[in-house]
Amino acid sequence: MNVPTLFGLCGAVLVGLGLYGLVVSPQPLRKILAFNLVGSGVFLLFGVVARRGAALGMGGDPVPQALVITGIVVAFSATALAVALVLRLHDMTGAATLAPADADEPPVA
Amino acid sequence: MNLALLFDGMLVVLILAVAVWTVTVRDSFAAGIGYAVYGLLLALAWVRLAAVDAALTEAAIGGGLTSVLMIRATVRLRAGEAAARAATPGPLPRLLAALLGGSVAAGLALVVLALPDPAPTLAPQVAEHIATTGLGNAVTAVLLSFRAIDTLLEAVVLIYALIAVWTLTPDRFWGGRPGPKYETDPNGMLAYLARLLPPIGIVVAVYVLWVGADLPGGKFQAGTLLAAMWLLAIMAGLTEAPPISRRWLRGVLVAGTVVFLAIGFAGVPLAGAFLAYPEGFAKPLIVAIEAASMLSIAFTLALLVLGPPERRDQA
Amino acid sequence: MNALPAMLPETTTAGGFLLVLTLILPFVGVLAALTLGGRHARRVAMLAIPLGLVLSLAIVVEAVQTERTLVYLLGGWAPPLGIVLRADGLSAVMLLTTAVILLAVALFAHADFDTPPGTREARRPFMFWTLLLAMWGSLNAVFLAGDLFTLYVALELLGFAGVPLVCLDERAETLQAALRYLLFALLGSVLYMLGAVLLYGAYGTLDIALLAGLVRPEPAAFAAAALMTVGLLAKTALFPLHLWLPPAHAGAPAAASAVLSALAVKGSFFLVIRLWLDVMPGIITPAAGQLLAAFGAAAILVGNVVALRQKRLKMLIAYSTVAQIGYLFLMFPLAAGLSAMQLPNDPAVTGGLLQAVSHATAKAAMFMGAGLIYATLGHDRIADLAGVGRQLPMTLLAFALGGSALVGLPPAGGFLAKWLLLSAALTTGQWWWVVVMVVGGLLTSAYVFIVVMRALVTVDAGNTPKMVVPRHREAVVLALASLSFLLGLAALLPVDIVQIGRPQPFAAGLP
Amino acid sequence: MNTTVVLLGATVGLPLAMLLACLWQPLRERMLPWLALGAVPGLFASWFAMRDELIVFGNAQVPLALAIDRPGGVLLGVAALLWIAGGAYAATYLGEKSSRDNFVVCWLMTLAGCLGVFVAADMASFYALLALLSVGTTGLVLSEGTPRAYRAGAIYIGMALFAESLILAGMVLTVVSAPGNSLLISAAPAAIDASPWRIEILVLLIAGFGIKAGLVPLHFWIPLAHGAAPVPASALLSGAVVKAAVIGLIRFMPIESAPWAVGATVAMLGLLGALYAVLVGITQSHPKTVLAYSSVSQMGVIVAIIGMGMAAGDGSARLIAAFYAANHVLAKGALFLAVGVIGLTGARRLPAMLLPAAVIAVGLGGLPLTGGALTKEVAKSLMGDGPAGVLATLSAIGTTVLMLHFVFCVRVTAADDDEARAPAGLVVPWLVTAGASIVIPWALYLTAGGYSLPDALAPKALWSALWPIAVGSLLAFGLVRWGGSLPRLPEGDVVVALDAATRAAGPVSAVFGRLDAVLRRWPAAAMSLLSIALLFGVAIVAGR
Amino acid sequence: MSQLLDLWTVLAVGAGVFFFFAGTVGLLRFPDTLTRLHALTKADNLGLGLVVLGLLPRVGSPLAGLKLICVWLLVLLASATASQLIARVARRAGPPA
Repeated sequence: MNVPTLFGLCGAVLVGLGLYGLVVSPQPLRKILAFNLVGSGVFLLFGVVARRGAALGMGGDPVPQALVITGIVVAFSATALAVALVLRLHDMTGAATLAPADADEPPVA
Repeated sequence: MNLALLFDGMLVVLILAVAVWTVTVRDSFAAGIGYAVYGLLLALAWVRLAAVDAALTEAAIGGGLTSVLMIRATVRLRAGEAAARAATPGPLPRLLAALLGGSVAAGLALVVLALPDPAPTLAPQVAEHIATTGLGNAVTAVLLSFRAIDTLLEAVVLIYALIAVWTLTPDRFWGGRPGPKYETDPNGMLAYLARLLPPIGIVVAVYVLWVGADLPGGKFQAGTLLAAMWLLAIMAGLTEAPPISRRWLRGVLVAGTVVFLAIGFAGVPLAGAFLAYPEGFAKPLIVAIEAASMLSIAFTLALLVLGPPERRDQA
Repeated sequence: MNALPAMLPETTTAGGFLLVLTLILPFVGVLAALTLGGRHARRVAMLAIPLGLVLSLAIVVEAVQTERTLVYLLGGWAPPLGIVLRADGLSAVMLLTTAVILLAVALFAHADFDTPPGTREARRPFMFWTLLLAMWGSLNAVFLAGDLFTLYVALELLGFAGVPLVCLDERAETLQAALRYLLFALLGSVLYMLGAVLLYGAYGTLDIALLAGLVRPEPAAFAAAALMTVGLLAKTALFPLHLWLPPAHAGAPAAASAVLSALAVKGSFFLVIRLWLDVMPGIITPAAGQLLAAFGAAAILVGNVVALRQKRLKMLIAYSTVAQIGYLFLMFPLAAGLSAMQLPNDPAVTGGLLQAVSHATAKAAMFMGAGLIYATLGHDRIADLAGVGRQLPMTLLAFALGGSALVGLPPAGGFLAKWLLLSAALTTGQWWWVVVMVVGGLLTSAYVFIVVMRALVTVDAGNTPKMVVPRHREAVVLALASLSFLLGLAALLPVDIVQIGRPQPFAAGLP
Repeated sequence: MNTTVVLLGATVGLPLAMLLACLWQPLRERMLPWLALGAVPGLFASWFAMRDELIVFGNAQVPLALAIDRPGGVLLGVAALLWIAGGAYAATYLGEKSSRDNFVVCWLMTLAGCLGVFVAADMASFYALLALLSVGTTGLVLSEGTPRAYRAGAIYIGMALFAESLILAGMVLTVVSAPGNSLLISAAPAAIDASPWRIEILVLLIAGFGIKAGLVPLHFWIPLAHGAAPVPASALLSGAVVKAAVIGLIRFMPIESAPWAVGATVAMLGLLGALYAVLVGITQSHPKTVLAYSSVSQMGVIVAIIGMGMAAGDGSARLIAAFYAANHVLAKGALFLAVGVIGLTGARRLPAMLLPAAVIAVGLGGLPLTGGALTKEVAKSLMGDGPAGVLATLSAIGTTVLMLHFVFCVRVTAADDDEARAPAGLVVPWLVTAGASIVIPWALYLTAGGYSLPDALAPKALWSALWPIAVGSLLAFGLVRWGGSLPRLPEGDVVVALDAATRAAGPVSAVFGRLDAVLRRWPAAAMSLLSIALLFGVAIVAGR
Repeated sequence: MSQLLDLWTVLAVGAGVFFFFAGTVGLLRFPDTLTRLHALTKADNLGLGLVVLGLLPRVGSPLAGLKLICVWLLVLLASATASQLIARVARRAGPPA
């Protein structure tokens, strides 16, 4: 049980936790938060993979670390868009829920 | 060595505890705060995994800007909180969801344990070719030379996100200024901080950018710092967010990507391939790209946090 | 350390630079549109899209001539360190389809999204043209990138371009539809990335060609295959993961829903093809193939039946998309079956891709037609479509041609696809997919028949159309529909474009 | 050689060209009088085109080819003649009806499909023309625009597409098992024999063509469609269009080497169907529906002839079936046109119009010296004296009863104003068709069949044709007196079951609707995503 | 000399940790926001200062030492401002619910 494996398990648990949050929490904001948890769990796995691939004096394999940085910025952009959407929906309807008003009368063009 | 393992173990337990609290707490505002703490703890974990670049990014973007977004949003949505919470699914679906999440986590854990022991790595290949980029920091070399297209697409992602956020503008406010109008007591505490901190922030940001070539750092981290400083000044009411229809603002937003593309295409005649750097000129070109990108990223991130325009442009 | 196979390192082929231009052109378009702003956005789009069509045609010609996959090493670095742009037969066909459909949508939407004379820049038109270029850029990236993580970023680009298109009209239900689409797509892409990290952890590279050689049956590969597949299914809205598609595609403006339904869905479907046929042929078991196609069959059944229940035309077409997406996934067990029998799997692959292209062109035409009907009548209730036959004859003909292409009547592309898939199903003895295809065809013909009949009802000339639609817009819709109707003649082509660069399964020493 | 290329090409090409011309509005309005012209190249092709000459249009991958063999030539000739007469008839019948444009477009589609099917030599173009035929026919059935027409059209397109799916599956199986995956129809019978899925292909093709031919119990769409279509259209539907299934069976079925059981079942199905159709036909009152049931009955006999051929392994069944079908094309076409003509003639001229109609009608039952008698005579050699022969004579008697019942029904529909005269534009094409239905079977009998005049006129042959007519007429008069007591069956008899099924489909589709609504709620969708991920994991791990 | 520095580090860091512990106890035990703010800012900042001073000798170059002190000063600045703002919000919102 070395350091990378420990953080690997931590990443796996974070992913499971985030997925639980994504499925269960009704408010969209909490879902966005849960999505960020899952994202950070996956990036932690990238970090673990990088750490396991450490060689030639580098702290870890630089390629997954580069992917993590790109991933974090993508996740942030997604969060920003999602939050903007939730706020706009809240301003428009006074409530930000995902359940459609009534499932049978969906929107029209 | 098991002392370090003990510390890591405590850190992991702390991270998981904060994460569980963030998911299960009833009040969304508390969850936002919880996520900020979680982000900073995660930055510690990245340091323990010897990925300081990632730690910087996680602390700046994950812990910092994302938490700002979440806290601002949860405050604005506090009114509908109780109603929304009523729609929480009953115990059975929650149990089922926990079961599903748990089994995915267990599967992942098994796979992580079963990863091949001599872990395959590209570190030797990077070490072998890093000389051509003239950079000391391997991660920046990967980001800007070996996998340059990822970083180019990364900058484009930010612009797409900004376009998408601006699409949500109400028609009457198009061309207006993003975010609400912040008025605070001009000689209050926040204004004082907003006058004192930005200069330091800018110096640190430029330092982080410059050092990124050889030591952990880089344009994303520097850009985030600049964005934070600008947001602080805006929230303290010292300056105002620019109207989105200004031509100069659009120019700054696309500057980083344009420079990146220009240098990339310049590589075709000079270095034989798109996104290749001519012999010996790699480092100055990369630093030029990083500088231009830092500005664009700073403006884009700040505007993403401020959201779509919410008021007309009383110039 | 498992030595990376000493495959001969790929080198940039002759037409390689075309790939770079095709990838970068839309992004430059987006940047130009954003900076110039206002009225120029449409001009940039109208300039870039034809140019892109020329580029994709050049790629197809180059691929057909050299009969080899076009490759471009970015930055001069070969994988696993660098990233490669690849365009084999599959990508070339999809690039061309994307360019053709976008040209048609641009011509169709030219009048709809026009900056009003008074204002310097209006939100709706400016954003539509920028997002159209953005969608195009992301699709080109999906079809060209050779690295799984670059494909992840391309998928995110696709999501960021698609979501605002859904809520371009800023009504409460479209905003909600966009939010559901974004959140579910994010859930999908995070699972995809999870699979990617496991692959990197086990094999040290994310390049598709290298992975194909390295992947062995072990836990990391199993988990990666399952997670990435399901992540992509969420983004492709295969039944039962289709919660976001109907409101999103029906709520968006006509031109936008045409692009979303025809192209956005195909991006992630294309990645499933890459994953199942290029990266993981050894890992994917026949049981997994049957499971995937079973979801496809469920999609066909439920999607079509619920489409028959819809009262609005755009909702009907959206549910028809849900059903047709199911149809696309029937090719996987057939391809696996053929490979298992040591036969070349090109009937299934060519049939599947042809079904995708035929659906893309037909669905784009139908959505644009629905848009014209909505503009003319002021509503799109199927029950009172009377008079459309007289006021919009070309649109109704386009709708009928598109519908018959979906049903699979000759000489439509759908027919050729059905013929190839049927022959694959029957040679591999999987007869139950034949039953699914037949039932799917009948159900599809049911709602196409209902809509065309309702529209053909002649009504007294009393009702004046809300807006007279100019002829050239109908002509564009009819041109696209007849293209999908005549796609079956592609069988006459000397070379089977889709098979260019596809590894022959038994040649690659399939375990 | 090039005359054949030109003629066969024009047979399909001219109607398609006229169809494309209809895209342009002014041309579409003036197309009606030219409808008859569409079938002329088909007629010349049947006379002058070289038999069994393969003309390939496509390339190596997809050899789109046209060819004409002896049965195809016979059917093409009579069908083209009926199309010309029908075209002329339709020109005056439609006049300035509002739905003229739709009618013209659908007429040309059906014309191109119908004649094309007779000359198609490869499966791809055969299936394409069959589909074009179905779509065009649906348009013709719907052209009246009444709710009855909608129901008939909906049922027609549903059954047609279902039949074509079966035929497509059968064809794909044949191509897959053919050497070198050749698409040529001429290679089909051999490929079917050699194929490992021989029985499946036979079942699929017979079921598919059976539905198109109106084999009982899947015949219910014929009375609905032919009843609802306008007169010229139903003349062509009942006459020429239904024969597409006949040419399909003739060309695809390996008659020489088919297993006995398959042939026998087909024959029994055909003959029993023929009897059933007659029994239901006499309960109908609408003249066009009666004729439609007669078509079902006659098609049953034709399919039975092919069935008996397969049972006996006798290749001549192809030509006999084609000859029988050719006679039916002209006779049935003439009778349908007669319905239109009689509907417009007053009491004074009624006998003059009714007489030829009655002669042709009874001729169908086998009246000596008419085409019907000749066909029955030729068919007797195949039917033999066993149960098939008995059933064949019974169906002849039944047909006579049905035809006389038709004459009585159509007499009722005559115009009230005594002086009314049907316009020449209707009467002339009708009379031409009537004349042809007498002359052409004789011509074919003497030339194609190779029989001599005395065989036909031999007293024994005359008597064996006469007594079923006599018995039939006696029964018909009995029917007129006690007909009232017969139960009134709804049109399309078996279709009542279909209506019940559609009513039951309502709640089932509601269940699907609710399932879709439940699955589209967020928790359900997210959980199904995760469970599908686990399912795939298990499938990939366990399925090794 | 190195023992003296080691002793200094252990003492200073130990004191720092004690003040952190005191701050945390204050956070948990104190009744309302204002008093909690009081505990947090005072105790934790002092604790951090002591830890920084304790670590100064162990740091390699004087530049790194300077960075440590900068970190402390920035935390001081940030926590001072933050606590004032939270205090104003707490006072304006009235007694905690």
